[in-house]
Amino acid sequence: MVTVEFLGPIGKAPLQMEAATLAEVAAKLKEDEALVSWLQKCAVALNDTMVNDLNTPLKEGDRISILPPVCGG
Amino acid sequence: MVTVEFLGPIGKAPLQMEAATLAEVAAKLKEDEALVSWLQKCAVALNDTMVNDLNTPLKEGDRISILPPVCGG
Amino acid sequence: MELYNGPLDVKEIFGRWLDEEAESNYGAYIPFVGTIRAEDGIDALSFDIYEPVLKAWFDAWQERAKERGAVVKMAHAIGDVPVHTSSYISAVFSPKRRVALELIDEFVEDFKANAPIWKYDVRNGERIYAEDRSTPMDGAGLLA
Amino acid sequence: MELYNGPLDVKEIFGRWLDEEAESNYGAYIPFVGTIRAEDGIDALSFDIYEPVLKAWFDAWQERAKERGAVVKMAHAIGDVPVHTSSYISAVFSPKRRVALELIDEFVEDFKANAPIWKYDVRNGERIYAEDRSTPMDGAGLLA
Repeated sequence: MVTVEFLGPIGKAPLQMEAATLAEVAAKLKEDEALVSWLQKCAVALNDTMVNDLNTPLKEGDRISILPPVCGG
Repeated sequence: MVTVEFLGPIGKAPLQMEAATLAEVAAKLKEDEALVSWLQKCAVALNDTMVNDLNTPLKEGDRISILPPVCGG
Repeated sequence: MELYNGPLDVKEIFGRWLDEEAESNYGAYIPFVGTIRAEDGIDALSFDIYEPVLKAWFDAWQERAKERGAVVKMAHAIGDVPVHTSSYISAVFSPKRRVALELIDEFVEDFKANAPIWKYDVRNGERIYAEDRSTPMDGAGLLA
Repeated sequence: MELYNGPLDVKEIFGRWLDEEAESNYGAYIPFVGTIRAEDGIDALSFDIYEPVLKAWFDAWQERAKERGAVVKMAHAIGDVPVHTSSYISAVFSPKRRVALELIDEFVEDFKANAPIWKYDVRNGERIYAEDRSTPMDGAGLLA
């Protein structure tokens, strides 16, 4: 199981799912229509490190963060 | 009569002279060999306004300032 | 990196950073102070921060600054920050002015683009995500 | 524009400028603080200033900043400024960060090139013109 958490304004409780890669996470998240428009503009962190590769392998207990558009300052 | 003053590190007392233009001031200053190397790198103000034209006409009482290379901050 | 609940004490932070580097022999110190503007009828802005990723972002910048002989510092507010108070201070110290002027620009711009901080307008007690002013982070869209 | 005999009280100046613009609705405040570095065995740097031309230079900058919706401020030391104390602070306030970041760079660089200020190294009580670090002003050589 991995955990997917939704940061800032997304306002959605964390999900737990079985997934071997980020591509599998993507497929599962897209089943929720409300998330599709967020996913287009969100970046992704794996265990608090930003990631850029859908083939990134996942292991038990991994934590995936979904980061919507930012505006600090 | 106009007055020529030498600012900062030049360390020279002001001069008074008759001159109708800045070109005439330049000619008189160049008679002093010690000034020649300064003049190459000095900018000029007339009554505290920076000037760039040798033909600038002068009038009685004008004050010409010779400004050597700067380094504020 | 310093995070505070509510507005920053700008003078305290500026002065303390100055003191921290008083003997470090840096010739240039450039802080950037961000203050909440009164506009569009807002009472305040409000901020969420994801601290672990912000810390990683800041640590990477600290390394980048070090390679150029410089130091960066940063403070940000969490939660509500009323109009005309400050939410953000960053700063660069470096031996020479050119590096400091270039770094503060790069540091502040990358902060705006990639620091994991979310901004909300606060109007009549309501907190509304400032979506139109927000920027997708580098790598956004990976899961789309 | 503020001129002081000896080192600047950096915290006082920073804080006072902050207070002066507290209600002006500027979103960005960027000061640049210049501090005397210990190098080449100097005890201090020392400065001569020609105030009338500096004032004209500063007033022209104030106008330029105004056209971009911004404000510039400046303080400089006259006479001796010991190592690790500050001789120079300039600052930009503007509604938005981009203008502030660009203006502080232009303002500080033009200051270095054209503010009528002369710098001397102070070593063992002797005051030596920092000729090698000095720049001829725009229009230099007119009388050569």
